[in-house]
Amino acid sequence: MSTPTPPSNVNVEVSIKKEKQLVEKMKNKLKNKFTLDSIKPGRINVIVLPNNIVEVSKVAKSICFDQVSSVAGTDFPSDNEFEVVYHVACVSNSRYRNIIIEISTRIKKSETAKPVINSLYNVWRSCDWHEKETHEMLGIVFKGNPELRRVLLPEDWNDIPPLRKDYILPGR
Amino acid sequence: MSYYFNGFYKALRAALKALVTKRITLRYPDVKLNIAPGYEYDPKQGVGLPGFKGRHILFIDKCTGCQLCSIACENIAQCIEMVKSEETPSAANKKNIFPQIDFGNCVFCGFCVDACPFYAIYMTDDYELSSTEKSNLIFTPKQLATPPKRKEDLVDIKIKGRSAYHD
Amino acid sequence: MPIETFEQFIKRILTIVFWLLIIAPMILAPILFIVIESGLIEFPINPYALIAAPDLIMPIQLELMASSFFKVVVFPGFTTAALVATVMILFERKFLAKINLRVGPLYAGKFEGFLQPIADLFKLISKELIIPKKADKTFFVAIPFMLFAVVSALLSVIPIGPSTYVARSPISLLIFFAIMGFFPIIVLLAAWSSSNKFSFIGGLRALHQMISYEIPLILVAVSVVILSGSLDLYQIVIAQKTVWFIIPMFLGACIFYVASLAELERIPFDMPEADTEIVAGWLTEYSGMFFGVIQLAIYVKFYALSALFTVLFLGGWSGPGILPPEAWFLMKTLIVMVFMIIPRGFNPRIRIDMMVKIGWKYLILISIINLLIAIVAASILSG
Amino acid sequence: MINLSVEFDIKGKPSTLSLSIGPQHPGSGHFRLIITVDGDIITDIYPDPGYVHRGTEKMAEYRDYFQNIPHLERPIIIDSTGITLPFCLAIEKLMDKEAPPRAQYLRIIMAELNRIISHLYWLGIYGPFLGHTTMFMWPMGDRELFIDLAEMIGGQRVTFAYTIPGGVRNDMPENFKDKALKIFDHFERRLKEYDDIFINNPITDKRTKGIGVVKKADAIDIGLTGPNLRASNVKSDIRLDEPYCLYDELDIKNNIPVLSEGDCWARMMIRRIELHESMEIIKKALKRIPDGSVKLPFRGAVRVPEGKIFVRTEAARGVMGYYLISDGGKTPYRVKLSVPSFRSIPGMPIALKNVRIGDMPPIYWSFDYWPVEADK
Repeated sequence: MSTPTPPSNVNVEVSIKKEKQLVEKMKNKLKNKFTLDSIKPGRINVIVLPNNIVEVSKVAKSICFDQVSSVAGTDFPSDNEFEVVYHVACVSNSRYRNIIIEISTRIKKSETAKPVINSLYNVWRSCDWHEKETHEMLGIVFKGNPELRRVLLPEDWNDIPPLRKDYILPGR
Repeated sequence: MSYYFNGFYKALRAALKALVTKRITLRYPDVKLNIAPGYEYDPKQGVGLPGFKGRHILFIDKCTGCQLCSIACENIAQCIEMVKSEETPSAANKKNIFPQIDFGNCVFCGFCVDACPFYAIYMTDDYELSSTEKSNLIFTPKQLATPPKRKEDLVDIKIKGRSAYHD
Repeated sequence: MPIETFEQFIKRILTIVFWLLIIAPMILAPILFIVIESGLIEFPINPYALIAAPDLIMPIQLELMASSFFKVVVFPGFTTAALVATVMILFERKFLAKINLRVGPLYAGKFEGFLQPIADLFKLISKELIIPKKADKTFFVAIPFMLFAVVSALLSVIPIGPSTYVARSPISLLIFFAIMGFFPIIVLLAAWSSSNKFSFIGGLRALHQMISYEIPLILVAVSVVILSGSLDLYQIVIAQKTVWFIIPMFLGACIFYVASLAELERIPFDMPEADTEIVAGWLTEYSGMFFGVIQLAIYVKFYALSALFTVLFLGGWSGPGILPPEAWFLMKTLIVMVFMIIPRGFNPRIRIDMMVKIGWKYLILISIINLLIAIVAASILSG
Repeated sequence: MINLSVEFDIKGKPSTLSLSIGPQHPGSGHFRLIITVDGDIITDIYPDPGYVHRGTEKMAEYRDYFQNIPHLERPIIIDSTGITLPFCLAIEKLMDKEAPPRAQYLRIIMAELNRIISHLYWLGIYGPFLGHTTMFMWPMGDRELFIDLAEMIGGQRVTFAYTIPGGVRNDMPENFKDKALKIFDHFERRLKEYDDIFINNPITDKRTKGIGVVKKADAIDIGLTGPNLRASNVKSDIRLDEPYCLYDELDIKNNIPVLSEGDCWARMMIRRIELHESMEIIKKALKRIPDGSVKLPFRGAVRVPEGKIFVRTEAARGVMGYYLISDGGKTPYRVKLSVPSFRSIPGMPIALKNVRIGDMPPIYWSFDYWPVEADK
């Protein structure tokens, strides 16, 4: 059986050249409003504070990232936080089509208020339906989204948002 | 104008050609499709042998009652239950427990076959399991051990000229 | 015995009919005997004498067959048309199945599912008749019968043989189109009384379609009138002794063909019952035998328009004397019907605005050109 | 007595009628489009998904990585390789392993077969949505040929559970190549007849050209993917942009069709061409497929190291993305599916604006919207 050879470090350096350029561009415009988490071939992971997310994403859009592939919300009860990740792809520019920027942010949970984050609807219209879904699955309110309505859950859903970790599937 | 005539003429021609084309319909209960024999798994090599994933067959003399198939089915269909079976004594299986499969829940993914290290459970090409009662779909170890009936009137798909047909 | 196959179902029905036939005389015969023997009611003929001497009943039967009731209801009226239509339904299903590369009806009857129409009939009879709660019940229930009556009337003016016709009138062509004018109204009533949005849209579509396609239909018929010099369908057939009108007026026949497709709501003109758009159009709320009757009426209308095509363009019953003229007529009509079925095999549905455009813009224009052709042809034919 | 809820406005505004297309309508799936019509023109569209939501993402958190395979293919069974493949790739990437090349080729073959099966299903529904009965029966009949092919490898007719983390379940049978080439030859001929009877039919042309237009800027902006995006003049295909499964060895640059119209017709043609091109890709893959093992020696429950990854592949309907978070345990911590059907919902209000009711079914179905996939 032939075991695949792991990619050597030289190749990795070459393959993330474009990504590094893009991060440089963003850094020039934003100074230190975001922290770079990791760069892998085709993936740029940046962490931003909830307050900066609109600004960072505007810059990301101005570079080349123009289509939201997915908005993923995750519940981290151990950190008492929600994570919201926007996976934004580049579609119009063929040079950067293999790159996805992952703009992730973390919102503190609180007992009383709903978690609120600024919606990126005005930056990318494509995140509209993903935000709706995240809203009802995790209860995160996207401020600025024109219509945060119930999309997938039944109309008479009375429980807590189902993708939170403290919601246990019936029978489990 | 010629665009319309040409288009309609070609469409009409294609439709009329179909009148002399053999039909693909398989007249199922009268004839049956010739399919590959059942899916098997070779635990030594670690790969399966391609085949049809129909109902399972249990080799009583090989089954040790280790429950690995039942564990593999957990969270998938949860249709394999280990039951004590007096009808099927086996030297390899001291506790005499064998899998019993509820085909009302089974999704025929074949992961139980992949899980068995003793070549004891395979799948067959038997897909005619329907029953008017749900309880009839629960196959006891003895039922699982019986090989499926040989099918007759098997047909293959044939491609000849413009038509593909079962014959 | 549970009913599992179609044969068992038929057998069960036949058993019931058989026992009814046995039991009913056993109960009815003594009653009749008492009534007749007591002289309470005067019968023209003694029924028991009829059984003994069947030749006595023949004059009555002949008289019945000569009556206009028989003509309207049985031959050449509704029943004949319904039989032809039923054969056509079966043929259409098998034919389309062939084009679709599938089998079609197969299990009802030993040979290629030829009993399928009967199976359909039994199925439709056994279905529940659902009347929507908000429907206008009077109209909703009346529509199938109205359609039934109108298509019967439509058939009455068509002569299918030199002496086989229900009614002959010097203006029978005009009568035919006058009766056809009822259809849009009935369809709209059906749609409105169903109290369903999809029905309503379907009804409006049907109204648009029938009105815009009746004009070319009538214009072509007028050109035939110019050629034959008569509004009487009988005379039109007689006038085609020398040459069938399809030869001088091929263009007109084509327009008539297209317009009747639209009039019959057949693909590619089936917008009023476009299933993926508006469920089933004006038929949405009809179920069971109501639906069956409407469908039968639509197919009888299909027969009637094909028969009109035969009369106007294919020389009616004329043909070599090896077959009776009625057989020639029915054969020609069947061929026309087959031609009307073929487009369903390879065409998608057109859109309502395209339909209206074709109707008003092109067909009317071409049918006026056809009128000119008819005038020229008339002058040539007459000498 | 009669309530057709026609809103007549005395101020002379146009009267409108609101229609519920679905969830029980011959022209919809398990999905509702509430449309408002003014006469025959649709003025307002309100998509309402969610009738078949099952909580796939939540349920995936309770299953281990192998048990998730039969589970995750449920949302879209006619494209089951398309939806399980990125999941397997994500696990392999997190474990920093790569499946053997033969397995990668088998995955390509299976994914492209599934693309054909899915597109034929789509074409089979698109026909009756335009009122063409024959176009329902022909693709559905010919689809059987490809299902037979897929069954030879996968052992099942729709839900194969074929790709697993670390490779594929089994090798392909020996007679697969001959049978596949024979069937492809036959189907090429059939495709020409499809062209004659339906795709080049003048009425189909008239009905689909120029309606339901989604312009390039809009298509990118609202997030359309896959064939829908390629019909709007964007050459975006993950097989090309970010090759996975050794697609880069196959030189598929010319096998990705792009059309510029962005209308119903273009979305139809893209899929029609892809039917052909997918067969070409399988032929290329069958030529180049190397010998060797088909599976890494994983057994039982795999332990995936801690980490996050976003993997996307090109399924039949477009970009299938998985965001997988592992906490090192037996089961995934979070599985987020970004499915193409869900992303085509916002395309409908744009494409359906100001068209006639009759154009609603073909436009709706031209997006190849699969409600179960969108609702997850």
